[in-house]
Amino acid sequence: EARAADKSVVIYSANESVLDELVFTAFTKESGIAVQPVEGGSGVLVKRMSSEKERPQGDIIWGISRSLLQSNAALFAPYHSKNVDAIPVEYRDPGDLWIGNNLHLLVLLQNTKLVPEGQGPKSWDDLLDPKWKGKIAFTDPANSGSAYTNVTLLAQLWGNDDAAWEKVTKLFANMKVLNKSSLVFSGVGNGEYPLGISLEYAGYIWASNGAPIKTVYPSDGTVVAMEGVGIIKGGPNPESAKVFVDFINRKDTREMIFAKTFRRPARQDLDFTKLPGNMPALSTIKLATYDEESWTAKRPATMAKIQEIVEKTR
Amino acid sequence: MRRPGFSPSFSGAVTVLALGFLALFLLYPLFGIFEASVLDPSGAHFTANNYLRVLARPFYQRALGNSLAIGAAATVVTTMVGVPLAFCLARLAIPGKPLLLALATLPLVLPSFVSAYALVLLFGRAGIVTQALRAIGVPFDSLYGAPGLVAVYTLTLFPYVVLPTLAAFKAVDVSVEEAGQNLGASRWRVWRTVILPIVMPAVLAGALLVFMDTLENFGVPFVLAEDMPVLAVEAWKQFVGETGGNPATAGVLGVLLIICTTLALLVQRHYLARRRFATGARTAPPLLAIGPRWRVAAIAFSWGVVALALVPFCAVVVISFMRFRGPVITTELGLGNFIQLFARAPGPLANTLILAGAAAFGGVLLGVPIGYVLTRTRTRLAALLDIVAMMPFAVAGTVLGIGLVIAFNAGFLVLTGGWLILVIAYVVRKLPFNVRASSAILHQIDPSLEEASINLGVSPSLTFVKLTVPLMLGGIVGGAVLTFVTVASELSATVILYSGKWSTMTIVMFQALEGTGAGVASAAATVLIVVTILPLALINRLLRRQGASLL
Amino acid sequence: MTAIRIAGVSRAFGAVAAVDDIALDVANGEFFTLLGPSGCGKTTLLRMIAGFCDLDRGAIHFGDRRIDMLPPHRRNAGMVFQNYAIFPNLTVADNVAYGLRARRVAAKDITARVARALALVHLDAHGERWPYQLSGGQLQRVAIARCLVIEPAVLLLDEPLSNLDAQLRVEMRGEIRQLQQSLKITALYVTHDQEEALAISDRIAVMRAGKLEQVGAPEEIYRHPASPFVAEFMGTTNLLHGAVTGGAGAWLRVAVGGQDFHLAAPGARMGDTLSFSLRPEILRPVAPGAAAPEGWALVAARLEHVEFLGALTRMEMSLGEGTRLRVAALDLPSGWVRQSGAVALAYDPARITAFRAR
Amino acid sequence: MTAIRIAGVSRAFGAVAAVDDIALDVANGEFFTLLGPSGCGKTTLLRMIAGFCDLDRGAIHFGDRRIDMLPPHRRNAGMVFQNYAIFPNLTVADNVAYGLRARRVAAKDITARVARALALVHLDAHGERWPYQLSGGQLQRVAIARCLVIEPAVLLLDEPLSNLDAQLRVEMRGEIRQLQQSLKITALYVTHDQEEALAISDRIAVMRAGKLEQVGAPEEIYRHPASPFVAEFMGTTNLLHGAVTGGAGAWLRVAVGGQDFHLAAPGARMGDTLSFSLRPEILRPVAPGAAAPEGWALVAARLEHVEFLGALTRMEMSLGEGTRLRVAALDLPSGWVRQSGAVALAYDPARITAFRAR
Ligand SMILES: Nc1ncnc2c1ncn2[C@@H]1O[C@H](COP(=O)(O)OP(=O)(O)OP(=O)(O)O)[C@@H](O)[C@H]1O
Ligand SMILES: Nc1ncnc2c1ncn2[C@@H]1O[C@H](COP(=O)(O)OP(=O)(O)OP(=O)(O)O)[C@@H](O)[C@H]1O
Ligand SMILES: [Mg+2]
Ligand SMILES: [Mg+2]
Repeated sequence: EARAADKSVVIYSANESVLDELVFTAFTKESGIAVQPVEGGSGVLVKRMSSEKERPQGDIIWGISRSLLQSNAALFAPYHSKNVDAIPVEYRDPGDLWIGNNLHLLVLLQNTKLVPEGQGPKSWDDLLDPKWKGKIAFTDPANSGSAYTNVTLLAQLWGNDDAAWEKVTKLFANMKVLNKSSLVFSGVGNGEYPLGISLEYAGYIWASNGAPIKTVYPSDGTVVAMEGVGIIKGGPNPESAKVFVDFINRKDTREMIFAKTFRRPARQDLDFTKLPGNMPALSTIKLATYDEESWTAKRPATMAKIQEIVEKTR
Repeated sequence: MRRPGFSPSFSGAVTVLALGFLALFLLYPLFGIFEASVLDPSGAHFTANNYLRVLARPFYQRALGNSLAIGAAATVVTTMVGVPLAFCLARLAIPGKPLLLALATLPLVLPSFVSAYALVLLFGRAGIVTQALRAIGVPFDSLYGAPGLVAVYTLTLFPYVVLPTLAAFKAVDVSVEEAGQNLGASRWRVWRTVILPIVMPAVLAGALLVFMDTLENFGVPFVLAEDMPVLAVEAWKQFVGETGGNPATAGVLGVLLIICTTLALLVQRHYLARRRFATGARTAPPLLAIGPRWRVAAIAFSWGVVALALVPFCAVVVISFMRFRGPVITTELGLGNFIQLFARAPGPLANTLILAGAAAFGGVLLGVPIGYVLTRTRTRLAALLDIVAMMPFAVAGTVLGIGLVIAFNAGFLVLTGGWLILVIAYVVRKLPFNVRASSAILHQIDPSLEEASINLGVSPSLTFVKLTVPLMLGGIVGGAVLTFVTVASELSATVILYSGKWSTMTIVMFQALEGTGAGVASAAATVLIVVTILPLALINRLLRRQGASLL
Repeated sequence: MTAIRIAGVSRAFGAVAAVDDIALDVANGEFFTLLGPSGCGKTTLLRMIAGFCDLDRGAIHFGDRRIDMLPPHRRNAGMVFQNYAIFPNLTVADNVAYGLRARRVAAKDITARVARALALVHLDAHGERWPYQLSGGQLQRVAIARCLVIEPAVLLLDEPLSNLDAQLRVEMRGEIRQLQQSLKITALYVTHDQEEALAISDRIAVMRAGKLEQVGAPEEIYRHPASPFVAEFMGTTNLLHGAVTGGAGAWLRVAVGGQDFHLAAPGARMGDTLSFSLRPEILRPVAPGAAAPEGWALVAARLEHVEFLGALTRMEMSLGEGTRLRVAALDLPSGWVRQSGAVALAYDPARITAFRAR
Repeated sequence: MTAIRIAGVSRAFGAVAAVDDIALDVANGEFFTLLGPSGCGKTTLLRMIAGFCDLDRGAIHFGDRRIDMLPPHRRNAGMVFQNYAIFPNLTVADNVAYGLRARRVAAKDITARVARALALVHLDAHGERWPYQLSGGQLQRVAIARCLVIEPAVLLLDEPLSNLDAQLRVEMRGEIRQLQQSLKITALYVTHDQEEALAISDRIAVMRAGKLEQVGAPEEIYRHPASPFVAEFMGTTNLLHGAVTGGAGAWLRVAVGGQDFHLAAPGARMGDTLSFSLRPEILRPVAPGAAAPEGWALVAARLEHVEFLGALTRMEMSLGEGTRLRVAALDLPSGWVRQSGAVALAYDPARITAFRAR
């Protein structure tokens, strides 16, 4: 009976369904293990997982941010995956509780139909220009980990003092703060908003499918927002879960994922020049210094501060 | 005081059972969640500080103000559209009535996030309609903001008003109408002074549902409010925002929502308490004969409202037949979306129908007796039940879902992982439909009928089953239809409670739309529409055939 | 001019001809009563006049104006509904004020007129009550007040007093009659109380299964019923059947229950079978040995049963061969009637109405 | 054993004492009638017995069993509701079968009994009709059939015949009475028809404003009313007031309208003011010059008005000083009464009921 049960795996996935579909199909085909996906926003899924901690219902949680992985590490079972060594140490848990999969760079998206190629902002600083007032779509940090990262990145970039937060406030006054991240990239893609602050992969997907979107890496530097996978401690199908974690980090799997959905992998051994999209290698992009751990630690207070700014500028 | 036609044993049993059920599946799960709002950060002491703190914040004051203003406006407009529409459907010869009625409930089948998506495509800043309007010189900006929200609520929620009111219009005895005319009042005057007041319980029931839904709904303002603060959205973010909200604030906002809706309910109770509405109808009133010009106007109005409500719908259907490149819509036609959809959707489709059917059935089973007790008794306990039974509507589905998981994932009763917990969540959440719709119609049924039955030796509980339920049929079906349809489009509780096997169409749509699968989402919506419209049209037909002999 | 002219009016519900080719003229200011067994079409006829029931055929005029095409609220025909049709959403006073408000009567006049109407039906103190707080009879009185207060041109009253006690009924019918007279309203009145019908009507129509059976003044209908049906329906009667056994000219002898009755039946001949009506009150028990009044005839009967009805006492007598006779006496009959089984009954042959077998 | 014992029962609706401390014993198999003006609490009392109205105080027993705490459906007290309460969603036959089905009577017995009950109320052909297709009187008959068919232990009839024509009413009340007798059902009957009450009741209670005014056999109530209210309420009467001007022993002379009436009023003394009731039917016009019957007295009056009521004719006479007298005559009064203004009226002093001024 245990083996029959092991023939499936319950995956809590915060990824969008196209990616899920792609990976799950390939996984089942290869391993014979059926996937029972539970799909939802990462906040919802984490809430669900922690609500169920007395009697976990899921085996895997996949597609949630580093900070969520870290803050819920206690719910995970350690597993030293076969492919884990290909992944730089900064993208995985030292105790093997979780492993990073995708790296999202925070970028600017520009709808070139609404803002011609050359006239868009080049840097975070450019966004402060009053001419963009009401034209920049952003996600409410209360509902998006990457938005939180983004705001704190800017605070740090601009000096992490009162003047820096003053600038952040000015930026917020220029932005439309939307309730979820998909509204930003589909909004820019469909022409609702000329500019958006979003994730790298979205720009590539829309552009590669013919939308007038340009992905702009800010010249003053950006940061990597990582998301990853963890095995839920005490889940019903622990063996299948391990098989899935091995699968998801394999090089060929990552290539397949990249080709279809432009997720920049955490492992650094893919050759983007041989893959569609012409995505620049991570090493060619200017990264700003970002003290992720301390910002995660200061999160409640910082969130409150951000919230105040959002409220003040609405 | 005991009310006629009513044995305390039956009323007591229903009240206690219902309160027990709700205590177990509503209050107990919610307790843990709202507890945080009255505790200080250490969690050890009671405090009102959280409330003071939240209420002192201008942002939340504005959120509350916006929510109430939009809710009130939407309620008024929806009622003003819904009541005349119900009247047209009940009393005028409108061609294609069963179809129209089925179509009228369809806006509810479309999950609000899907219709919001479609509406943005049509009426957003870069929307097709927006641009067309601008091209011909109409200064239309976009659908975002309060007016847009009111419009969208009106066009999706009017069935809440239409269904109970329609049943109510059919339960008015024609003789009071005749008496009014006989005393020299014009038809319009009779309508205003007699008919409308008599169907008021139903109108108020519908209006209450609309008001509560607008307060609780976050799917639509999530998109269309843009960055205008709205209470439900803020509450949602505090509860399940990815960056982890503040449980105390979340609790306060949730309780605020409950307080607003409870106040609305109390106003309604107060209005109904002193009045009676039974006219002793023996048959549905006949269709009115009206002049051709009025008839054309009525037909245009009825079909016009429904057609307008179906605009996002048609958009979705059209979109589903467009070819998508990834998330990007093209102008070519194709069946690609459906092919992609059916690669995975048969399961969710069946699940949706099964779960919605089960929830509608369970909702009737639980809600109709509650509605009966609320209308026919005036005990304190019944008043409490009234408020508790209305609460699920004020609680976001996500919140209820989380509460249920915490409560029933382990311990004395383990329910998570199966279909039952979904059905329980749906039954609880949609309970107000069944309770309101049945209590509204009951106001118009003369209690002496029940007395006659009891007097003939049929126990009150059997009387309820054998006599009252058939008499209430119009209202009951209305409630069941609303439950079925809204469960089919339920997302927020489902997302917390479903397990892989029990994924629904709404989940499919949500996941697809969240990412880059708008095409698949539209296709899923189209399929859902098609499979829901059939049973709806069938029910309407059936009811109409019974119309001669039933209230 | 609000005479009512009903011409060839019919209405069928499926196979049931509820109103079947009725023609009737009611004069201006007349108090006209419809009588007939339950289900004969009285309500249907009133509803046609009020405008709530379509005509299959025929026309209705108020004066010179054809009204059957007019919308009901423009006919100015106030109706008291058989089921009252009180508005449950309005208080008693608002129910009564309803028609006045529809007529845009000034607010202060409304208050005064409503108060007067409520006083008329003895509900002065009940204006603020809700209908569900009233008894059956009180509800019926609200319906009456609501209709009378608008002083319509035509009054249609469908058993308006059925749930009132005798005293109140007499009083109310007096009030209605008086109002009707003083305002010269044409009234169509449906009642099941024959005494009431006889007491207040100018004319009466007896209906049967959708048709008019007889129309006439009260006394005429009572004393000269046109058919056995009318005779039986209008007050109690003895409807006897027998064969003509002899007699001369108009005066015949008819054998019933082994005895001979004398009566006038022009045109009947020996051997014909006749029906005839003999009212209980024209039969007088004659003291043993006393003679019948002059011109009266006698029959012998046995007392079977006495029923006390207040002012009236009814006796059931048997004639022989199973034929029963009802006899009415004012007050209690004398002791000798109650004791002795055998009684002689006197009657005036001129008061018997004979019918041809149909 | 289904005698009904009502002990100290009260019920108030707000300030209205609808039933006020009523105590009443109805014997097993008795046909008991409640009479009283509209709104006096008759329906409320029946509803208390049926179990649809809570008692504020008091207790009700059926036989030895206290039933006021029993749920209504277990009381086996069949009620005909004043507003019929016909189930609109069932056909006529199904309405009648309703109680039988609840009692799990076999299907074929149901058909037979329903058919019989419908025949009883003359609705044989109407079984398949829907309630909305019936006239008011037909609906009322369905209510009667529905109640009688279950043959309950106690019958509660709330004006069950108010919407039926006289003929049918007499027939129906006979049927009800007969069924009640043959099944030994205890019946509580509310009616507004005093004649009906007198005709079929074993005993009658007259109610007034929630209280019992008098309980007794029909003749007793009619002939010996306990109060002016009962005298006036039970049938028409002349309620006169005057001062005692003389007399001997129990027999007194009382002056009214300038004339003396002779009557018995034990305990009354010279100068007392008395009320007394003089029924219209005990006043007999005496032919000019003829003597009054032995032991009877005479008063002089003037004829003012004649009203034809069928079997009865009512005359209004004046005594002088504005006092009016109602006189009833069986059949039409003789010609001389109608012509002459002045009439001598004879009456039997023993038939006058005197009341102390209260
Ligand atoms: N729910 C109520 N609230 C207030 N008063 C009420 C209520 N029900 C009845 N009453 C009052 O109680 C009194 C008794 O009512 P009930 O119905 O018993 O009268 P009834 O004798 O049957 O009269 P009727 O002959 O007119 O039917 C009436 O004055 C009535 O107005
Ligand atoms: N909607 C209907 N469908 C079928 N038959 C009907 C309908 N309405 C009335 N009838 C029948 O028509 C006939 C006349 O009905 P109506 O109500 O006029 O009688 P009525 O003389 O007022 O009787 P009652 O004295 O009992 O009130 C009845 O036999 C009734 O059953
Ligand atoms: Mg009628
Ligand atoms: Mg009553």
